Amino acid sequence: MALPLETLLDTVSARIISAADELTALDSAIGDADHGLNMKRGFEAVQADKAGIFAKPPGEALKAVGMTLVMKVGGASGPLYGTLFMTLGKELPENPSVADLGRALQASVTALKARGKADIGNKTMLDVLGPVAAHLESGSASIESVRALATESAKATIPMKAIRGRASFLGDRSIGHMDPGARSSEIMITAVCDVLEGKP
Amino acid sequence: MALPLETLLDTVSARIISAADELTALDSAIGDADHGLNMKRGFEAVQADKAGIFAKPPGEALKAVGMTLVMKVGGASGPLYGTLFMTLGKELPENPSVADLGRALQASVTALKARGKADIGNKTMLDVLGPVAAHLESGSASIESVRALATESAKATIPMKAIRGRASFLGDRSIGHMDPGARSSEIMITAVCDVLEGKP
Amino acid sequence: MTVGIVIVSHSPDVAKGAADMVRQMVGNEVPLGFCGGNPDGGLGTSVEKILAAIDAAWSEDGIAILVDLGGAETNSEMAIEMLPEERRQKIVICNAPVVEGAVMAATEAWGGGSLADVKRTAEELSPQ
Amino acid sequence: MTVGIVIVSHSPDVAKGAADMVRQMVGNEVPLGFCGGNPDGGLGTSVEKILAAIDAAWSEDGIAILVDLGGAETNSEMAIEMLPEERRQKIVICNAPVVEGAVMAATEAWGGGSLADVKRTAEELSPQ
Ligand SMILES: Nc1ncnc2c1ncn2[C@@H]1O[C@H](COP(=O)(O)OP(=O)(O)O)[C@@H](O)[C@H]1O
Ligand SMILES: Nc1ncnc2c1ncn2[C@@H]1O[C@H](COP(=O)(O)OP(=O)(O)O)[C@@H](O)[C@H]1O
Ligand SMILES: [Mg+2]
Ligand SMILES: [Mg+2]
Ligand SMILES: [Mg+2]
Ligand SMILES: [Mg+2]
Repeated sequence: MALPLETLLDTVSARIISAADELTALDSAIGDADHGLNMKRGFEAVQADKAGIFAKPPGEALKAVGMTLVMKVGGASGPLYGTLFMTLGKELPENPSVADLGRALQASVTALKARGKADIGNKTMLDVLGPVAAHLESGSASIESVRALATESAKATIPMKAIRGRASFLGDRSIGHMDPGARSSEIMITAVCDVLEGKP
Repeated sequence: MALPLETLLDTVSARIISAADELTALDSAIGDADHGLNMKRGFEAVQADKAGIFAKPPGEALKAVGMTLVMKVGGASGPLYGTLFMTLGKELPENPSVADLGRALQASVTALKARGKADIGNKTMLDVLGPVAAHLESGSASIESVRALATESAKATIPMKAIRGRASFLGDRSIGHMDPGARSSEIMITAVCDVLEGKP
Repeated sequence: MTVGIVIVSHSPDVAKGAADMVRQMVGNEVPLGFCGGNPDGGLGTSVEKILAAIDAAWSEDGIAILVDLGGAETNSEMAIEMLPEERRQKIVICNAPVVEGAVMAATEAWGGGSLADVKRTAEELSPQ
Repeated sequence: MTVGIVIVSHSPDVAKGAADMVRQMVGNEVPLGFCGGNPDGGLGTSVEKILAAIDAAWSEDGIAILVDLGGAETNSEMAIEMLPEERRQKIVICNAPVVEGAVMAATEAWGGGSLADVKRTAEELSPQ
């Protein structure tokens, strides 16, 4: 399928920007209360840069989004989501199949693990991105199942103990709260599902 | 002997204050270039406080000098020299013999070791104060021999490797420089010798 | 139970910045004091300022002090000794880096950790 | 041989104060760069500022970067990867506290230590 990149990016940006307070509140419970601010700064910069970004071919456009996030987010999530978009830009073919999407997201997850020195189960964005990538790769994914998995995976970070990121400073006290990065990943994946389903 | 406390303190203060640049230069080679500034600040405060200090009996006056140094010096040398003067104030009898001076200085050295978690041979003021205290206690001390020992002991810190204080950050590179605190101790002891010999 | 945190740096800027980082992490729920600079305001530490910072952060559950280099520790020890015995026994100096340790210690204090917990957290979790 | 030192903190004040402490210890003989704050100036770090600090401290003998918490390290790693290969291989991030490590690292650099010496000194001598 041909990805409606611009609509995707607009929707992801809008959803993240309007969820800023929620994301910051989640980060306030187990971190430094800036995840929403950081992500908002990043996606506002992406929006401000849209003309430049979409002057490029799709792969390069995604890389440019990643670079903007790297430069503007200002928190650990900047290089992490930046790496995600840059890897997608490198890995996605022109008209990707669902399996292609899965492979590209899986490659991003691998790069993100290296960037964060983190793994699945550490109570991070990886706990949403990892399962979704695996599910897409499995070949049995529907928009509905992806959306459900993203939501479920974000929720599944609540009982986890944080091993990476600021929340790890809390040790056992990080248990009982959703990871802010897991939630922002859920929001982005949901936004993509909605667009692909034609309801942005 | 009755100690001419006020003359002693004036002379020590004057000598330290006029050696400030030299002490700072020594600290610049193996530290943070503030020992002279610190000691000057401390002894200027002592001088400013003289009326209050000498309204007290000798022991209390010495303790007050120590407290002023503690509050005003602003470097590690503040609590260290402060402890020295406070211990002298506690330990010195009214009309001390040379042996009494030795015992009181030895007690100060013990307190100073605890305060600095340091020992003789670490390239600090202790490498002057320690030998001088032991020499005074030995019973064979003359003003001449004390003065010579102080000078010699300060010089003997040159080949030492610093184990305590900022100079220890330099490791082997601290070798070849006189310890600033050893030099300020030498200056104070020399000043005391000069006063007791009647040449301030 | 909320232990208080005191930050003692040679630099007033470091002390203030570390305090900002602590506040960002734990808000105003953890008692916090900080100071830096010698009595003239230059780089160094001041027993008087340390005593004021301890006072500002005072908690009956205890105070964990974070210091940077040599003189900050010596001056903090001196300050503690000048306090009355019932305060003295409730204060510890952490063997931890001043900035990272302050954030860690404050996070543990915010979670309700005891003084021993706070000290251990700062000393264990801080980068070496 | 003089290795350059770069200080990266979440707080611009911490970065500036740590740089002051370094300067007090080693004067202007050690190349030094420092930065703190996210792209808006709030607490956080910025790849752009880190790149500028590396540039300011650049030495062909190498650069040792001191960071405080998580994001400072991740953003510093990202910054390094954006540099050309011949620069990248001359930069290390020290596993040491930002303030104490910067003073130690700079002292070793001032004494002529190699990049490996500087890194080791910061990592060994810093309080844990
Ligand atoms: N080392 C890491 N590996 C993977 N994800 C991480 C790591 N550190 C943080 N994160 C993710 O980033 C989120 C926090 O992002 P943000 O608050 O913007 O940055 P910061 O932690 O620097 O303030 C966390 O909720 C987590 O999902
Ligand atoms: N832990 C210590 N034990 C004994 N003496 C010390 C210690 N630390 C520093 N000194 C002495 O103090 C001197 C430095 O004093 P000063 O420069 O005023 O303080 P700072 O080191 O805090 O800048 C050193 O030269 C040394 O003689
Ligand atoms: Mg955050
Ligand atoms: Mg942050
Ligand atoms: Mg000094
Ligand atoms: Mg000093």
